[in-house]
Amino acid sequence: MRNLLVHYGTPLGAVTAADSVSFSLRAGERLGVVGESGSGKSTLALAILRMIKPPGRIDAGEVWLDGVNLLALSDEAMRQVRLARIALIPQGSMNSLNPVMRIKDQIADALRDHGLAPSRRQVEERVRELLESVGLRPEVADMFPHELSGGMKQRACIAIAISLRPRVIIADEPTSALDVVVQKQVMETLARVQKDLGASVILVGHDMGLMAQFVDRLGVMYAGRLIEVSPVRDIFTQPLHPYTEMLIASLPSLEQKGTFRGIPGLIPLLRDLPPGCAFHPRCPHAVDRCRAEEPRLREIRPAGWAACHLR
Amino acid sequence: MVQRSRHQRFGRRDFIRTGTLAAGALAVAPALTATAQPATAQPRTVARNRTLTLVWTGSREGRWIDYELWNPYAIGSNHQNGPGILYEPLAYYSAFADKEYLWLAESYKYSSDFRELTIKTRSGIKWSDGTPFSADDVAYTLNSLKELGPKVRWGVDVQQFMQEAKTTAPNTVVIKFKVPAPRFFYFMTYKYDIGVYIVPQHIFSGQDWTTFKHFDVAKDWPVTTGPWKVAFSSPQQKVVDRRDEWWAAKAGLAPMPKVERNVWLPSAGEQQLAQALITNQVDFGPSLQPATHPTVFRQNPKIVTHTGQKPPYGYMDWWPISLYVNNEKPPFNDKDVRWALSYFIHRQQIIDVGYVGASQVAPLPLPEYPGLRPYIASVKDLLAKNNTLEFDPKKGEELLTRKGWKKDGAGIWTDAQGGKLRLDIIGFGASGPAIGPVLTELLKRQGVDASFSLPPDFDDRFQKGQYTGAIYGHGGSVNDPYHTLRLYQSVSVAVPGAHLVNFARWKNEAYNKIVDDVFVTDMNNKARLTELFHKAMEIWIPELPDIPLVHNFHRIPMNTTYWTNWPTEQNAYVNGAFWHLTYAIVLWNLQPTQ
Amino acid sequence: MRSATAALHYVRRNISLAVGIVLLLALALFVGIGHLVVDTGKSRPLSAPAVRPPSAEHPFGTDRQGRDLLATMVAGTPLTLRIGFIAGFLGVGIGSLLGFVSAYYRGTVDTVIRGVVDIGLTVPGLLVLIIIAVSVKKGLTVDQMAIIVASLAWLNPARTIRAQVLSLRERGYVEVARLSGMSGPEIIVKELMPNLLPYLAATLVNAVSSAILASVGLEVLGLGPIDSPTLGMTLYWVNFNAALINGWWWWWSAPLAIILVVFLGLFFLTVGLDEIANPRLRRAV
Amino acid sequence: MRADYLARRVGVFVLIVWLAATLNFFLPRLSGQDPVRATLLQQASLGGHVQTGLEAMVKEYERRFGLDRPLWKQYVTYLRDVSRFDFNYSISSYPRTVNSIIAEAIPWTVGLLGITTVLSFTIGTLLGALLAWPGAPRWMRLLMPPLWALHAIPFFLLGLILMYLLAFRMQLLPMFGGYTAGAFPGLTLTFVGDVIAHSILPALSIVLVATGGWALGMRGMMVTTQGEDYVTFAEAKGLRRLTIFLRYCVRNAILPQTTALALALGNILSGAVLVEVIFGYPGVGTILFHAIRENDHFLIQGIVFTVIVALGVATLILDVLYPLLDPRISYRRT
Repeated sequence: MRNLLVHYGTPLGAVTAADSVSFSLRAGERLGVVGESGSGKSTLALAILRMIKPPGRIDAGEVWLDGVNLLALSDEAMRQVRLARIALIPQGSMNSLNPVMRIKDQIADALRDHGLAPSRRQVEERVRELLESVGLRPEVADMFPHELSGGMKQRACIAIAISLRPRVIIADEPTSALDVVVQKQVMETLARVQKDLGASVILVGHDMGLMAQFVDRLGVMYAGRLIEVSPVRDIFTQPLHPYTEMLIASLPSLEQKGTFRGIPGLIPLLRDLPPGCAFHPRCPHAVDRCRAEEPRLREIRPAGWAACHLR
Repeated sequence: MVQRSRHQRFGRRDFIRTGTLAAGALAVAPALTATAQPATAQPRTVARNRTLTLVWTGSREGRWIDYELWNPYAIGSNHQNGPGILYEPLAYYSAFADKEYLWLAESYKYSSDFRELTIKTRSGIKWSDGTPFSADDVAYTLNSLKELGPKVRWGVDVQQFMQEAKTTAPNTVVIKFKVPAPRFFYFMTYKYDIGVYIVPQHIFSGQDWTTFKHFDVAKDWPVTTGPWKVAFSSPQQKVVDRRDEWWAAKAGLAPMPKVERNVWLPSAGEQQLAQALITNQVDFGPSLQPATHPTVFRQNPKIVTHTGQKPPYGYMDWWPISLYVNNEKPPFNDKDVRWALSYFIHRQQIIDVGYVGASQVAPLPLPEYPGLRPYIASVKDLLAKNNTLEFDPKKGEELLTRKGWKKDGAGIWTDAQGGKLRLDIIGFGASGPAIGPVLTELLKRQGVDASFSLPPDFDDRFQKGQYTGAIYGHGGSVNDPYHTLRLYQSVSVAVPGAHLVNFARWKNEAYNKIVDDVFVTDMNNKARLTELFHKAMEIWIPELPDIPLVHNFHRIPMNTTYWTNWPTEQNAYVNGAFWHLTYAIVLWNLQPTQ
Repeated sequence: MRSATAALHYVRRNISLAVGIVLLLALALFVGIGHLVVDTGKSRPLSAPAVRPPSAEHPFGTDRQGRDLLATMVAGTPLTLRIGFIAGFLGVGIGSLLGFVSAYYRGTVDTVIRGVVDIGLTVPGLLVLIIIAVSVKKGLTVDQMAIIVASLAWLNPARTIRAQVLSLRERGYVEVARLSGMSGPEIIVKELMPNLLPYLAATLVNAVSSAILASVGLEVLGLGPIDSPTLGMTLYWVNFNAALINGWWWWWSAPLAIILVVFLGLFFLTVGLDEIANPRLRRAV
Repeated sequence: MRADYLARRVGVFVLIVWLAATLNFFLPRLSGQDPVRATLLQQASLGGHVQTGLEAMVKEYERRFGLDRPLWKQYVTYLRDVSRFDFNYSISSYPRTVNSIIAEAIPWTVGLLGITTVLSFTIGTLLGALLAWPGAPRWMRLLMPPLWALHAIPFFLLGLILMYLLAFRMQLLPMFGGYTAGAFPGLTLTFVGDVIAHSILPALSIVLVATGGWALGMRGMMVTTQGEDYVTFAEAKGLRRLTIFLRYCVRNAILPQTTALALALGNILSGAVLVEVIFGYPGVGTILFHAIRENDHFLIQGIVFTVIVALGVATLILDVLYPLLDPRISYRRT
């Protein structure tokens, strides 16, 4: 992915939700993306799927998958790519399933719309297989979403996501609304199916603890920009960007699951970004250059990238 | 729940399928029910130029609600809506020709004290089912009315006067009265909306008159003596066809009507009526607004009225319109206040604005008909002294000022106690909206705090005296002054249990006595009647119980495309209201043009 | 100043709101300037020659009873709006009070209020209106007309506002307010009301427009204040005098045009307010 | 569980019907008007002659209709009669029964309003759905303002304008009534065509106004639905636009519309009094108008009761069937 630029048109002018975001993903790799809410991480997930809704739009950039630039594909071709090559496990699984359709129908229509229209019996069989692979009983196929628990729903979503054996799975805060035990089960399920498929995973979220356990590499986003990408171990031991540093410092402890706590200052409004480094008003180390010039993401140490003038 | 949800698979689709079916069924429902309503055979076809189609407002919101009711005595029934031409009377009276047509009766004679009436009926009359008509039918009709009293129409009127009716021979019926009743035969005679319908004893006896409908096309019901039969009846139309057997034609009393079919359509409003007249769909209809007539003439020159195509586009009704004030409520119990109001009203403006000039002022609450003209002429002297038509605000102001009224800061008349001269006028029908706003404005300009409204319960308020002012007419005399005079009678010695239609709630002992005298006077003793009328008016005019305004006109459009010889000014054989009981006379006279 | 420009900006984006405001402003201008320039006394009968088409002297023409129609429109439009506003305000006032109380307190109060509303909605409106019209023994005034219309105008607001409050009261901040010891009325006024304001405004505009509709309907049927030159009464006279077929087009086109402007204006205002209350709608216009 | 639910729903239904029936028993009597007198007087006024026996007749028929008895006795009789669906005689058209009058009018109203309601619902919902769908052709957007404008015009005003244009000026359609005056009902093509021709004007005025309403409602629901997570997820599933549109947006957005449709269908009996009155359509609306004007207690009670029952039944059916449409709603909830 290179130089992705996403704008949102608002009544008061365009807003840059993602700017010059670049990274690469290897087959079978698990990449995490963290950031505060509004930092552009969900936008990133949607952008990869080319699902940015008007008034937002992707202005520039390339998303390469197996030698194909997704952003250059026709709408129809892109539609075929979704689920078949890149699948999404949605945030807020509570509402991600159509409440008035049976689970199996929600799996079946994905199969059908990707040109796989096998017989009814084959569909049922495939559905059972998929449900089994995420650890759900076959009866679930005939149920409606409201008859399932949160964890079951999320597993159903995973079942849908893997139904066409995608190369990349984007999981957008897949566990945000679940309790710890269920969270763990779901993540285990996700890890298992990923392994079975040999797919890469982009895990979007703000739970550092979860990231630490699950991903290989971690990207940090701030104000629509990717400010650091490093192997997960490196990030926790030696963060490169001051923001990452503060982020990690704010965790109660590494072993415990935790979320962000007090970083001084406010997240800047996307439509009203400060000049220079977007983080400088909150950065304790800010120098004049930070206020004037926007830093670029560069490799600071092997496999460790950051966008900071101070490094 | 999990288990159950599996059984619902079929549900939604079934639901949608049923819904679609139901929607389809809905589409044809009106057509089907309209068909199913009267399960009778289709009536035969009658050519348009032998059909007389009329529109009448006796319907409600565009539909006949009484289409099954052909028993004219049931209270829901109304002779205006069709039954009027089916049942024949003992006699007809045309006020315009001032002529009586003895009909089922051949002759009648009162005893000298007017306590007994002997009627001879014609022979050779047959009911439509072939049964011979006889005096028994007359006696049966009258005795039943007496017995049923308030349960049926006209029952009380008969009950008040009649002791009994008895047949003394097949064609003779003798009626004994409780009190002298010199107007009983006249009462039974068809004119305007009053008259007794003679019904067949062999059909009606044993039936409950209050609920009997007398309608069955298959049985050729209703059974009547007239030349008509009901061919079809529904909320949308009543079709009455000619019967080819009619005693009166055989007897040479009247020509067989040329009209072969009468269609009564419910009224849908003035615009629809005008439209239908222009396109010759309709031959005869209820009054149009005076301003609409020229529009209709312009588009269909074949339409005429009583006065051709000239104003007032109609004939004078028996219903002169007054401004009623409640004589029981101060300050309107004061005749000077009533007279002041009269002087305040510029009647010609009401005519000019309310009726585009197409009307006529009314000095008295009587129509100026041939039979009444002598009486009206006889009170000229009284009207000269107290001109009921005079517009002279000065005189009105004088009257009020003399009684201690003063105009307040806002120019409103106020009495000594500070009470305003407030007159809340109510109205209804066509006369209310036509007159009300203009009248109110005229009174306001003279300092009367007047208002106008059209309450839905006008009749109720008016009859119970829950009003201060009202616009209403007088359904009284057409040839004999008694009927108008009695409208102001507050009590009667001569007629025990007489009703009160004294809407103005005016009371005058001397007047009451005079009207009682009129009541027992022979209708033909015109000299005596004129004398009594003058005496009554000597009281009435200075008192002015209600304030006469204008005459009412029936501006009936008549279409000469298919039919001619309509009742008009030049040819005034009868008044042209087809809803009146004399419509039969019009039907005798109409001639086809094609 | 800044907020004013912001508001202006917003209005420019919210086309419906703009259209509604422009239409109603135009009407207000018409009435306002009319009252200065035109003698509204000419809306009484006998003040002009009868049935004249528009001319320099009578720009809107005159009617059968000699009313100048321009004067009638100038005098009548505010009367019709007055009926609408009185009835609308009363209706929404009573309706929202009941709606708030019903939804906030639930339980028996709710059952009773909801029952009353449900049953009230079964009564044919015309019946109630005629019964009240009948019991007014004097000539009906414009304000009485408004109250008659208001007698039914509270039912629908009560129902819809109740539903809105029901969904709101489950929100977190209401819970927080309750836990922090705020009293019921306080929560209703401080927490619920402000959040429902755009919705209430839309409901109000809606209620005003239905009230005008009801009053015009009654008036066309002849059940209105005969004496007053309201728009509905003007249409009643149009109908009574068969102006349509007599070709007196100016007589009905003026009130019709004004009624259309009123309804369209109010309608676009509601749509605009809806967009504020429910920003998602904005997108798809 | 289901039987329980049904029993409870029916119980609530009966309670509502009873209360509403009670209210509608007392309301017409509140006006203090005497329907017998009003009817007789109105007839008399038509002819300009007030009959001698009027006062006595009023008394006689008040007794016959039981209107002279104490109110509570009348009420008890009323409840008994109503429970048997017997509404007694009509006061204003005695001796016709209320039932026969209503039976005559219902098919017309159900036909006209049933069709127009279903039609405007279908068109409106479809339009509303398309209007909210980004994939819809651009010209569809142009439909929105006229739809809105039409929706803002009251039924009867639009009816009058249409009548003037189509029936009066162009003379394309009949102005008034259920079928041509002088035509005899029969199951012939001409007659059915005639009935349909007569229904076009009133139908058009209803459809034009109501369609806008349904479209607006549907559009609002669609916009809300499109923001739902499951629609986003459906898109991420790579579904076709049409699939998402039909199965994820329309299918869900239509649910509240369906509720409204059921209520609208339940309400059709009393829904369009003015339209029916203006076009002289021989339906329940004109009868109700007539009954109210004449203060015909029994006829009012009969019609209102029928309307309440129709509405109640519609709601009941909806409540029972709704879970089929929306699996989230279970039978256990009221």
